[in-house]
Amino acid sequence: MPTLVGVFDRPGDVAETVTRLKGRGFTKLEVYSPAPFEEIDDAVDPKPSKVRIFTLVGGLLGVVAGYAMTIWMSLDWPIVIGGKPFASIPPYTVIAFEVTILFGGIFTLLGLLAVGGLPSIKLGAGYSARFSAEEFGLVVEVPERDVAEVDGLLRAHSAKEVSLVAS
Amino acid sequence: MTPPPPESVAAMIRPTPALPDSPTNRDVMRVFMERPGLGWLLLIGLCLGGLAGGAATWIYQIYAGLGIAGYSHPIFWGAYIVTFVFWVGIAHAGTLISAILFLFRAKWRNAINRSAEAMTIFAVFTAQLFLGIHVGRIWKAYFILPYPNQRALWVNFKSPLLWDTFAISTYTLVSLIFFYVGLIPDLAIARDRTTGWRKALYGALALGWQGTSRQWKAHNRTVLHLSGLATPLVLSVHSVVSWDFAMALVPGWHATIFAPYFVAGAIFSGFAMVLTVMIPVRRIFGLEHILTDYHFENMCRFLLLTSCIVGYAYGIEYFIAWYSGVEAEKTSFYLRAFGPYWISTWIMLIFNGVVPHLFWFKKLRTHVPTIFVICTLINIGMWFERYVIIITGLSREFNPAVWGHYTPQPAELMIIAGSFSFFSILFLIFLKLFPVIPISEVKELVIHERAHGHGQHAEAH
Amino acid sequence: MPEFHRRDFLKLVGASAGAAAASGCGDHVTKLIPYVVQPDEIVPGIANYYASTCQACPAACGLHVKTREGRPIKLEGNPDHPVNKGALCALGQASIGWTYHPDRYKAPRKRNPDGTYSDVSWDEAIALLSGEIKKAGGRTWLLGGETGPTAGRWIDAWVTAVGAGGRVVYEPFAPEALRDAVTAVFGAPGEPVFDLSGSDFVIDFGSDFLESGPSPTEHARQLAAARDVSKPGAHAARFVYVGPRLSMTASNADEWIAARPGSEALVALALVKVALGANAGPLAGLVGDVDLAAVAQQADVPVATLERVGKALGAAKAPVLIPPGVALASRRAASTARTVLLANVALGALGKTLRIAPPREGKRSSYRETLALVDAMKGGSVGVLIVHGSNPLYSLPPASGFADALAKVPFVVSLASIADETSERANLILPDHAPLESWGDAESRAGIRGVVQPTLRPLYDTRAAVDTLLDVARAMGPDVAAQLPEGSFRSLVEQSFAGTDWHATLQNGGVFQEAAPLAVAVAAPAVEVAEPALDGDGEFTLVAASGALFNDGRGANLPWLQETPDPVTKVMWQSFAEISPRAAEKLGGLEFGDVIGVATSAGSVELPVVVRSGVRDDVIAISIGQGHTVGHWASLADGGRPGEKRGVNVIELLPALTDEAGGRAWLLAKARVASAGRHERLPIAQFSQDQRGRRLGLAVTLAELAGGAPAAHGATEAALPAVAADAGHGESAGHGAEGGHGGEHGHLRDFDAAMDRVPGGAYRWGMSIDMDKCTGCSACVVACYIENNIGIVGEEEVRRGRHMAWLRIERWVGDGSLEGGEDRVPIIPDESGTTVDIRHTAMLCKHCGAAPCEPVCPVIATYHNDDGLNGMIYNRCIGTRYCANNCPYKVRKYNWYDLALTRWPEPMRLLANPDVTVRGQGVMEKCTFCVQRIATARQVAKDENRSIADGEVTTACAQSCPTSAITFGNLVDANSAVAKAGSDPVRGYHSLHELNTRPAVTYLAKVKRGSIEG
Amino acid sequence: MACATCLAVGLVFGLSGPEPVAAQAPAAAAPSGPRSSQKAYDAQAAASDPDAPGLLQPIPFSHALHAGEYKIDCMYCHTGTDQSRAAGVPSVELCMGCHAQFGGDMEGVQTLKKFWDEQKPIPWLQIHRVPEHVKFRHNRHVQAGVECQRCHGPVETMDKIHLTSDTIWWPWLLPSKKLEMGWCIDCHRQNQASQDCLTCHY
Repeated sequence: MPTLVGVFDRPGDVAETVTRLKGRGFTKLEVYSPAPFEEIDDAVDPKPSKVRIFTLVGGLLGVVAGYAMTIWMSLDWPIVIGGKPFASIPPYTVIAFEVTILFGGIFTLLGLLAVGGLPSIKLGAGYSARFSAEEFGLVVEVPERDVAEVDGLLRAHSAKEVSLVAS
Repeated sequence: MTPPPPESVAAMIRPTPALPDSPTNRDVMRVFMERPGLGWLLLIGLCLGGLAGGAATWIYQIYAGLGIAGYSHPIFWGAYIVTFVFWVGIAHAGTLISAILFLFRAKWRNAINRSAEAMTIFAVFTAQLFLGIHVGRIWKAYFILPYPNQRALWVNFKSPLLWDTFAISTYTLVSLIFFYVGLIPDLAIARDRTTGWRKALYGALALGWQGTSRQWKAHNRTVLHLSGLATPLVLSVHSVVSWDFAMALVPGWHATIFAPYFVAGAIFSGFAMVLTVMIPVRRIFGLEHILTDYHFENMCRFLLLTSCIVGYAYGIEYFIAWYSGVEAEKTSFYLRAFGPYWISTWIMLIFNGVVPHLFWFKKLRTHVPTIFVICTLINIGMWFERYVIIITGLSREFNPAVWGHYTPQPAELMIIAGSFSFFSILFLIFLKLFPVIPISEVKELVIHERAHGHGQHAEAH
Repeated sequence: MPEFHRRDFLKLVGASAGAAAASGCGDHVTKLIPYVVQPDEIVPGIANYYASTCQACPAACGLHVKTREGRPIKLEGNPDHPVNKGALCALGQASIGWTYHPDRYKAPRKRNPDGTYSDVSWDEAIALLSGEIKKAGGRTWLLGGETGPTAGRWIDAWVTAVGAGGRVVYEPFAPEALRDAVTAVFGAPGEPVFDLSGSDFVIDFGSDFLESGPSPTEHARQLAAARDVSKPGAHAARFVYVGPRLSMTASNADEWIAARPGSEALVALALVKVALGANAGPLAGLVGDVDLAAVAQQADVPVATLERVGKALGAAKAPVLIPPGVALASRRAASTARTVLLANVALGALGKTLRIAPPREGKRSSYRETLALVDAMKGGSVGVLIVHGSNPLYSLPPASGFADALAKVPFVVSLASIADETSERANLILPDHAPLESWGDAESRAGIRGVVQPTLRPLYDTRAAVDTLLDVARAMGPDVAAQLPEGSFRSLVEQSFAGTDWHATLQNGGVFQEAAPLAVAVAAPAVEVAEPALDGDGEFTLVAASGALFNDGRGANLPWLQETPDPVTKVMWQSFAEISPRAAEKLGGLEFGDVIGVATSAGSVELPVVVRSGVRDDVIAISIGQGHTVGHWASLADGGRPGEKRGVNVIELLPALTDEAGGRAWLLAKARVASAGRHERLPIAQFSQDQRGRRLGLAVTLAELAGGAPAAHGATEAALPAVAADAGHGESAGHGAEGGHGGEHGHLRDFDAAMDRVPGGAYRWGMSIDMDKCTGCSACVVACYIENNIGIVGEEEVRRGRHMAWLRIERWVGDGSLEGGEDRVPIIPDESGTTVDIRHTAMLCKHCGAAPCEPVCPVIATYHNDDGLNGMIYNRCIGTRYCANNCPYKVRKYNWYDLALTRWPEPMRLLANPDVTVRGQGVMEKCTFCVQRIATARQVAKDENRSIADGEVTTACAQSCPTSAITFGNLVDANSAVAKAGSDPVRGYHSLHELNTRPAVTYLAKVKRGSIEG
Repeated sequence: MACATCLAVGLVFGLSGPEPVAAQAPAAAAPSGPRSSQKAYDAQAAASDPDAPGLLQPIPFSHALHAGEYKIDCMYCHTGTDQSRAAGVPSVELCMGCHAQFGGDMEGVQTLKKFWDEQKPIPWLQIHRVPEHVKFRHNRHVQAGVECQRCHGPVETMDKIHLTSDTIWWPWLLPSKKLEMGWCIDCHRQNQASQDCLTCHY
């Protein structure tokens, strides 16, 4: 299936084009953008990103791991220290807190890699260095017959250029 | 719609023209793409010398024993722990700027947060060096890790030093993640514009980032969550570092104000260090238009705020000592100001509590050389603050029979100088390897501006 | 390349981070070396004890020498010996060092014409010496220290047999004035024995009997018994010290009368006049013409004081007055001694607190004879001089000209076992065995004869002194040999105990039947009291104080004595001059450590100054003992500068004059003092003697003691945690682990933090320290050093406060004030008041129940075990030193360098106690309540499956303490000595109680008896 | 370094008697007595086999022969093991007690006699060793009825003493080899023996 690549200057236009294209049923599209713009991302995929779940899972795992480690290790070989109980909770809370954040951070990174599809070796179709400069690239896969229509549509939304990438 | 004629389709397929690159890309990449200048090489040489001296002294100290440092009974902690807390304190500015200010949506932080985060990581690495330098038997220091071992022996989780181990290693890891996640888009930019070993390096590090919307959405969410996690982390790490002292019953240490006092001190010295480093970098690499005086003014406001907090803490410590009616506390604090270490106490009070109040005047807040001088004084003052807390606290304790005195020895000064060299080397290498300003964040503002109202180019960001 | 230790390898590995590579190399194979012939009494790992007698000073205390695998490792007092009853002083504990001292002579040596020394065989040396003696004939002289009765008898016999010129017995600290006074007052020679235990009023005229008197350990015990307030109904004796300097002995007095030095006789007469008035018995004549005002003016003592103390002296039932000792032996020493003896008689002390024992056997020469011998040497009429058991080149004043006299003697022979100034100038050295390798006997007093038996085979090719002399005699031909017995000195000693069962004597350590005191009548001699003349000019009077640790300088080459802080000023390793603040002001605002030049008619020295108000304004006091040019640790040899003096030798400032009876005089010289304009950092152990009113060294007055209210620990403090067994202490704070975990090792147990033990646990080891009995003599400090292999760090490290003492004596002057501490100058508060209020607090690890050091250690290197001990596990410690910061008592010490005992010069390593780990570099260490002794006792108890009985285990410090101020035991056992002592409601308190560390050490406050009321 | 009891043993022979009791060394008699049994020769050969596990000792002494075959009780040679912390290493005199009469024809015994004639100790190589910071008490274990084989392995079957392996596995999947701390702790836990650090480290 042929792939059309539209080059835009303003994020607003890209967002409109994406909503329009999706409205017309062309859902296999992707936007390359040099900088983060919420309106584009929401247009492409309104659902909140799944990274949240990773962080939550990481945090909970951290709490459990923190307390489990400290209490289990203290009770495996209980040694009287400073007249304090073997497994005294207040000091262990500090460690549980730190481990929570540690696991939270690590799982968030994993979330980014998982959700963001990183690390990916091959670059996506239509990606070019200009999209890491200051221009936006809208890549949409259209059946043979709709190429012209989409091409027109892109140009209508002030796409600076539209080019066809070998499918 | 009939398909366009094949030649027009073929016409569409043409090599992307070499468009004029984004000015932001060009400016920032020029910093690390240029061949290192003579100044850079000279500085790196100097620092390598300092590092070599420090490392050699450290190895000799491991062999000969901690006796070569100035420790005496009862002062068991000295300049090494002071410098450890100093470096951990500096490390907190980076996370604060990138995390807390991100949560506050303070857009002005975009230009400065990358270098601040870099400084965080290098400061934490330097700080961790001091754990190895300060400890008596480094060849057995692995005992402090709760690793499963054949002896079925674990560690004492009630000890503040162990909280330190967890806190600082977590802090190092989360800062690294935070720094790296922020760097990925810029690495992709660099990957697309470099060749040879740099392309391989940046390509590998960028993990194939293409800036697709899915990736940006995940990236935004990640940065948001990391900021959400890093903010409490910053506050907790320096609280844990302060509990190394607050958990002890040494008069002058055993106070509940220590956690906020240390956190404010950390942010205070962290901001000062960021300014101290970024002012020359801005001057050398001509980044005035990105790192504007507006940024520096905002940071000076922050310095003013934290100076007030730290000044308050000094005052409240003396009040509580008097108010508590415990003679040991009163004597400890009285002798802190008028005892054998009065010089360092007064340096602390003046440099941290008085000098920063010059920032009330806008004229001074925007006069960069003044900012540089005041920030340097602040950092000196903060080093002495930890020096005062630790040394005077230990030297005048409960038992007057064993009051003691401490003088830093050449070995300690050499190793501390080595630590500054270590920090500078890492920062210099960072300057020549990675973008010192977050290109994608700055570009976000630039594109946003251009999209909405041509022209107010200079002022906006 | 110094010997490469395994620890160095580990450190290098750590340093070069080549840890991974290192694990590859092969295992370090050690060897198991068996005995060829295993002596039946030696079981490796189990200690043997041999009874012997200490030869460090004439007191001759009984010893139990603890040996492991055939080598002595610790000296302990012999409980059956009447003089020390199981205790031992600091010098006695450290004297074990002479056995393994690096300066020991290893074989006979001959000095070649060019001054170098070469080894020579025994036979050659004996032949050479016998030839020389034959040649010199009557011009052969012996100069030596006091020996045991048997050795003395046979040396005298040797002198006559070989036709030598004679023998002079020279002891620097011999109490000659007192001996002469006894002969004069009682008409017959005898040894005056002052028994303080029965006394209720003790006046010490500067004899410092707790430091270097005739029997310091015995007198300490007796003084403590006389003043013991813990026993109900015991009368608390009053103790007044008359002397120019507040010495360690004076620090334990109730009142200090700072009389001008030399005026002691006058003060004594004045007191007797007030006390007895007309009926002053033998002193009636003298007392008659005593005018109180004149005495007050001449002795610089207020008249009111004389009357007040005199009246109290009159009221006393069993007073005792002790005549001046070494420091105040002036040119009128004999008459002063007579006056004080007559005062004792007048006050009825004879037969009660003073008895005259028959003289001990053995020759004792007077100082005049020594000076005569020196003149003879100068005149060239001495051909052969044999020196044994003394170091005259150091201890005789240079003014006597002994140095060039020695040069004029053609053939000097030294029988010393350790190199000292005199033996290094000898032509021939025939080394004697070390004390612990020798046979012999020693007599403390008539009838108390201790046996000296070797506890190891001699380390080197040495011979007993008497054996050497006997061999020389035999080599001189049959006629000389015939006059002397065949056998070895050992057989002579055995024969000297002929009347007793030899094996029983060996086992008990001697024969202890004290002879009955002489029935003496007072011969009322003529006594003429006059102000002693002082040589030279100058505004200060030089007082040569006799140190508690070095005695007459013999202890200076023992590292433990050098590193033990001076009991009064707490200075270590160096000499210092003590002057009063007013004198310091006059000399230009001198401060602690400023160097001054002290010049007398005989010589001049430069040394740093210690400014303290415990000295009269017109007196400058310098301790005897330092200033050696020869000897490891004694001189600067251990600092790499052999031949240079460590500190100054005060004897160089003294002219060679005697008192009117020919005894040696020490209080002789006026001194000109001037600032030398430079400063020296004096190594000091205690920065401030001002406790700032903190709860460290407390004292209760007699009224509070009588009142019974818990005076010592004040109102706010909760009652002392009932140390007795399960008295319970409110809701036990302990709570076991919530969730039972892991069935198989179900050793989770409740822990009762308040009572600091596991309920039902058998032990909580604890200690109670009675500060009223502690005299500050530091015997416990030295005992702890040797028992626990504590490292000596040397002068430079001590300057940085890095000495490793697990137990230190803190000297507090009164409750303290809030001034001071602004600068780095050590603080000695004003101690010049008439009432003395000095408290000695032994500060050691308290093994606290809620120990602040335990929760802060990240690697559980220090924890609390079920017996209440705070364990310090050296191999687990990584050296973060946080525990030391968190200990409020600062009793934890850190190994900054690898100065372990095993790195000392050979063969000192053999002294190491094999039961105690020698700590390497980088680990913390602290008092362990002698856990190795507890462990040994537990083995015995477990074998007989019973718990350790009270008193079965005692710590090295408690065992060595002359006044048994330290009691150690199991606090859980309600009727253990420590539980009873510790729960004294009035005086018992915990140090720094408001920190709630729940220590296992309970202090009993000192009793402030206040000045003497009329 | 401190508990160099094994090293220091014997270096300094402390005697309370005046002269060292040096029993007269029996003249190096010709190999007297009957020729040793073949079992003895096999044992000696096995004990001096360099390939067998364990270190080559100065004298090829076979425990299998002495303890296994002749059933000599451990305490006969290792005296003091039930009273003292250190296990007694037999003195040369103890070996000569028997071998003065027989075994002279064997090469190992001749080496023994050479040591005896020169009055020199036999430098045995230590096989079972705990680090210097551990104070292992033989007497407590012997009194508690732990038999020697528990730690030293089946000595009565060994011609050359060697460290047999007896590894325990902790629940966190880490092994602890024989004579390592974990191994001792595991045994202490099973037998309710003390786990107080001061029991072995002080």
